[in-house]
Amino acid sequence: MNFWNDPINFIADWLRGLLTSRGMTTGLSTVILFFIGIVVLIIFAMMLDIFLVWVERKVVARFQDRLGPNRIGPFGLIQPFADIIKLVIKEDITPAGADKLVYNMAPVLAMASVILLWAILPLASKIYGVDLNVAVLYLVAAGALGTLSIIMAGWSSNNKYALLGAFRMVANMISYEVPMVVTLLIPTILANTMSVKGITDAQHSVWFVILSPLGMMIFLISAIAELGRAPFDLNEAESEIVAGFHIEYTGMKFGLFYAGELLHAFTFGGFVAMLYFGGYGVFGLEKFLPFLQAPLVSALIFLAKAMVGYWVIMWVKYSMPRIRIDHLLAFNWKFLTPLSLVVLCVTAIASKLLSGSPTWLVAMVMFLANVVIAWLTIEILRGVGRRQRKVEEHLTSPSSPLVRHGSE
Amino acid sequence: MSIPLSWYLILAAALFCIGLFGVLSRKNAIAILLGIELMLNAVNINLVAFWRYLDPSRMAGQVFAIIVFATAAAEVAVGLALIISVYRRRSTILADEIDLMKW
Amino acid sequence: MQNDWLYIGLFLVIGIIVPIVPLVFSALVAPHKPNPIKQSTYECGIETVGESWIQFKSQYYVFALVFLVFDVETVFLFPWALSINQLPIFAVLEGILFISILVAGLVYTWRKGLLEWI
Amino acid sequence: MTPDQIIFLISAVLILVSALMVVITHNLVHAALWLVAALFGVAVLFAILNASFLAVVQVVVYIGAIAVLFVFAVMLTRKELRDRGTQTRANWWIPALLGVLILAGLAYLILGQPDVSRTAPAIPAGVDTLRALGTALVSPDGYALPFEAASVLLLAALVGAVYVAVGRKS
Repeated sequence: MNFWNDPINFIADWLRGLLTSRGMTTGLSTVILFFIGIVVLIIFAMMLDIFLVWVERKVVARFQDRLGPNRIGPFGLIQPFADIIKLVIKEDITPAGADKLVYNMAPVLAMASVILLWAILPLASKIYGVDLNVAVLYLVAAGALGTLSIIMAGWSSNNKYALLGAFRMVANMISYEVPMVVTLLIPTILANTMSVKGITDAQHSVWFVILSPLGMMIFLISAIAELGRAPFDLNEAESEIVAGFHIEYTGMKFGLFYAGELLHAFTFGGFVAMLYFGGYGVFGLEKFLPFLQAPLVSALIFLAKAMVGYWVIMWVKYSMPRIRIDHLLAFNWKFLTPLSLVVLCVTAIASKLLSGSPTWLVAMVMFLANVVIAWLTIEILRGVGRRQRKVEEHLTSPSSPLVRHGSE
Repeated sequence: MSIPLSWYLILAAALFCIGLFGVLSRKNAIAILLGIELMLNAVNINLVAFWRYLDPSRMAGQVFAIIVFATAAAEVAVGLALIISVYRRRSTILADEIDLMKW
Repeated sequence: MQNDWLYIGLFLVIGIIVPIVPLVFSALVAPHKPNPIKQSTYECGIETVGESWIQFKSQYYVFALVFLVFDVETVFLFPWALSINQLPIFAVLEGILFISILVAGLVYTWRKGLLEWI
Repeated sequence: MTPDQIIFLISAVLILVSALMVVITHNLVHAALWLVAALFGVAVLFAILNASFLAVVQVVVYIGAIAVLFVFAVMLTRKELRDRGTQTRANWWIPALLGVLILAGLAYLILGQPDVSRTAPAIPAGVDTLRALGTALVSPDGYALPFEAASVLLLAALVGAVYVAVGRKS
């Protein structure tokens, strides 16, 4: 074992030797190693978060035909640090009627629920926090803590806008959690495991996006909704409720919500990459090019894929208008949820019937099944749309009783 | 795993009794439901502890716990719906004032 | 197994402490001069009318209800999804029966017109 | 004291204190939040007991869904939300006494059982409890019927709750 092939265990063994040679028990040294590993991982995530602030501002600027931050440091790279200093030295205002304890706990919980996701994110085959055997559900559980933090923030602020924003956000998040959980079931069925590392390794020969493109799309859409980013951002619709659930938060507490949202988006980019785009793998190329298997290189590959996912999320955010709450809920319950359940059933049957067949056959059948489902869905939608248009034409045509009444 | 089984059983019993106290002493119907949730969780602790301490290779305890989850969800859904419906009609959710069936 | 959860537990504790650090730091260096205007509820400069904890439409409750049932049921599908490979095709159909019962609830709510946001 | 005993005691204290706060706090939203803390403690217990699936489901179902439903219900019945006065009955000491008596009785019964201070056996090697749970839930000689019955129960709950909450709609 050397540093290049397995950096984490290399350092861990060295540290463990150092600790046990000082007369420490194995249990205690394990806890201390865990502690060091966790602190390093979280600090890495926070550093990445600071970098993401810069990326987000630069990308939105380009989308809006501006330059973005470019004064402080090269390409404005030092700008986020200036932002942080500003946020830290701002006065922290707590509204008079607020429920102090709950009010202060909410931003901490919001950030913690995002950080918790990094415990299971496999950066490389040998760089990961923990390979939990229920990791896929753990992702949903961390999201539940996020929902809770939003309710707490909205309720404790003692502000109508905050409460309205929180209610909308929670209705949004819990609705889209259903298709998200269903599309998490699809990789679970395909890989026959719930551990994220197992799911990544199962995509060695073929990525799950080929086996279930519809599942990938539904997961991406519901992830964006879960994040509360545009076009699902009516929790902080500026023109209606100013800033939504975090309207009363100032200074660093607002900063935690903001940084949490960015890191959340990036982490979900990482999960899309991991569940459907092969995680740290590269098309099975690592069989021929062994250096791609080195943990540090595959970690870079994973971060690059996550960044692409994050970029898609940003792309959607900055090019789509906000949708209305009735459309948002109808889209989820009348379209996304039934579709995801159909895809789930088809995937389950197909993977059972085809178990043992060669990979290319499985991939082809699954892909074709998805194409057929997509085609049928579009046909049904077209039929519904045509019927609706007919009704509207009938209502607005000159012979319609409604219109005649209106003109008299 | 050096925790004696009795610890779990005592903890579950204490949780159950706290839940019972909540159910019997609260006036607000929603608070009564909160107490029932505590009691259901006490049952779940027992079920899972027995699964782990008696025969971990048979899954009966965990399956029971899952059924309890489903029951708890159903109970909360219907219970809160009833409370909201009563609140609409009589604009109270105090259990003492919902006494139409008493006479 | 146990070590995994120890790791998650430690991660939770540290993950909660890390966001508290900048808050504490901010409390030390930031000014603190409260006054009643500053602490009043922000409503774009308009005086607050009535209390903030207003009553909500029951529509939110209906969606939370449908979500609760779906959440519980989809979570139960995870053990099923894991054991598909070991089980006969009958078990897969059983899972699909489970899903169709779930869908029946959705169809009922839909037909009652409760999924419309009015 | 071994480390897992210490973790057990910490989570037990968390559960009991939060449960007490659930039943005595006046503010209902606070009561719901304390319930979340208590249920989180129960999830920790499940993790200690090697029931990782149940630990995660506890968080997803209780904190992610049931607690949200409770908070929504509290907001919908707003009048009581302002009611910061006493939320307990005048004769609250009778249930309290009853609770203490039942606890004493149960503790007496539990501690009187033989072999109650046994420790957990090791999980047999090669048994994947997660897969075993899945197989038990859907195999016909396992718990297939209760599994489907749970789904019917939830369907009935959904239909009934929606009907009751919204009422007849023209």
